[in-house]
Amino acid sequence: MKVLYFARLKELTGCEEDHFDPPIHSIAELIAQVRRRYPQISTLNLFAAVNQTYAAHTCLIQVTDEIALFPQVTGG
Amino acid sequence: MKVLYFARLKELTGCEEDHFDPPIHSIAELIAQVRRRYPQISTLNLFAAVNQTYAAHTCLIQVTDEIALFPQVTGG
Amino acid sequence: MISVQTQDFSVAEIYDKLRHANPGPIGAIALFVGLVRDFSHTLQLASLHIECYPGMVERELQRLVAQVQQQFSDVQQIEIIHRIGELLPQEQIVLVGVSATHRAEAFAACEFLIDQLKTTVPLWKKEIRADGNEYWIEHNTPAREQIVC
Amino acid sequence: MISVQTQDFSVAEIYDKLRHANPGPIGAIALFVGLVRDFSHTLQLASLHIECYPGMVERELQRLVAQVQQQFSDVQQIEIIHRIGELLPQEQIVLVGVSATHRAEAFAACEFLIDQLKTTVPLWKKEIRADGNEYWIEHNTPAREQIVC
Repeated sequence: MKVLYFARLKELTGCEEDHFDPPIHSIAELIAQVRRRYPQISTLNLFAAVNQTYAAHTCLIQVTDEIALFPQVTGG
Repeated sequence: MKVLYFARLKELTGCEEDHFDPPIHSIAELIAQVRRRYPQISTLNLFAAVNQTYAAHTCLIQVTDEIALFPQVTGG
Repeated sequence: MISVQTQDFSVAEIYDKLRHANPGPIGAIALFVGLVRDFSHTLQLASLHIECYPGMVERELQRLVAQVQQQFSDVQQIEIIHRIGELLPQEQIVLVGVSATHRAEAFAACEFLIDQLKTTVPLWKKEIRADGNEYWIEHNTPAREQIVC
Repeated sequence: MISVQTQDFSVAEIYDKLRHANPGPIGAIALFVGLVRDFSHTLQLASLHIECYPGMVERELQRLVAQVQQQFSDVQQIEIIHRIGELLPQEQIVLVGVSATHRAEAFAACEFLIDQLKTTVPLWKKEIRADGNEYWIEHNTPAREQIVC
């Protein structure tokens, strides 16, 4: 399962595209795995998008989805 | 005593500068005389300025003051 | 900083003034421009005549600027231009521009200035219709009954 | 209507677009520009790095525009530009412009757009200091904990 990282999450993990073995059913499960792999992101509040739309942590996901994780946005 | 008129008050009275015989002690007294002279302005709500500053109808006036009367402002 | 004028104005020029006056702490610029609406299909507006009380109009605008500088400590620079004379549909009437450190104060000060301008600055508008009839605009907002001496 | 770009933008050009798109009923134009603050005397800011999520950034901006067009019926035209990449102090970051029939809606829509942009559109800022240290900006406004799927 492919996951995109942005901003500080990309910097702390050192990659902009990451891969996890299925099955991963929800954003919450995915985030748990990401946090296990990268303990250095423990202080980072994470937001998720599925197919370029904001997704709650309870949102179910499939391998064909475009999944992205990132910290609080700070544009403007 | 010299009085300046602006906008619709100037149009209805037909003059931009008017004169009244002293003694006139307050804006209220002045407005009463203006309304007697020009019955056609009866529907017009009047505002006053003394020396280019808004003045209440109770404001006392002198012949040396620059006195102006005008309707509600509508700029912007 | 303030101007009451018959000629048109350039938004680009005023924006550049706001941007480059004391630029260090400026993080936000809010601009408002009022235009002559063109409802020619219904109202047949031929032009707008704008009159002012010379002298007092500048004093009231300066008083407004001073009030904003006191009330909004975040504000850096203020520009106000108001046109007088005959204006055609779609022409620019008024510009209010504010630069500030943060956006909330830039918006608040800009909106405060145009709201106050419309209720206290001695300017008056008359609509001239295509049929030759003329109508003074009666009020922008509910008229204020009492103003302290 | 919306653009996410590395190159700078011209406020004059965008103002002209707002003014001349469907000009008939337009009586008010509100513009907001955000700039890189230059606190070089204290913070030694060398530059600002702005990153986006390509694709989603445009989708979120379009969603915002659609939301404003639905909520503010008076609004005629909306322009949003946000820059990405490396920006120097005093450079322009973002522009939000709205044309409307009346001023209250122009201001309200403009402020709503920039407030929403700062809390929902996938853009991130990092400060690069003169000493080489880098700091991601943590949040513009209190972080939202929950977003509906």
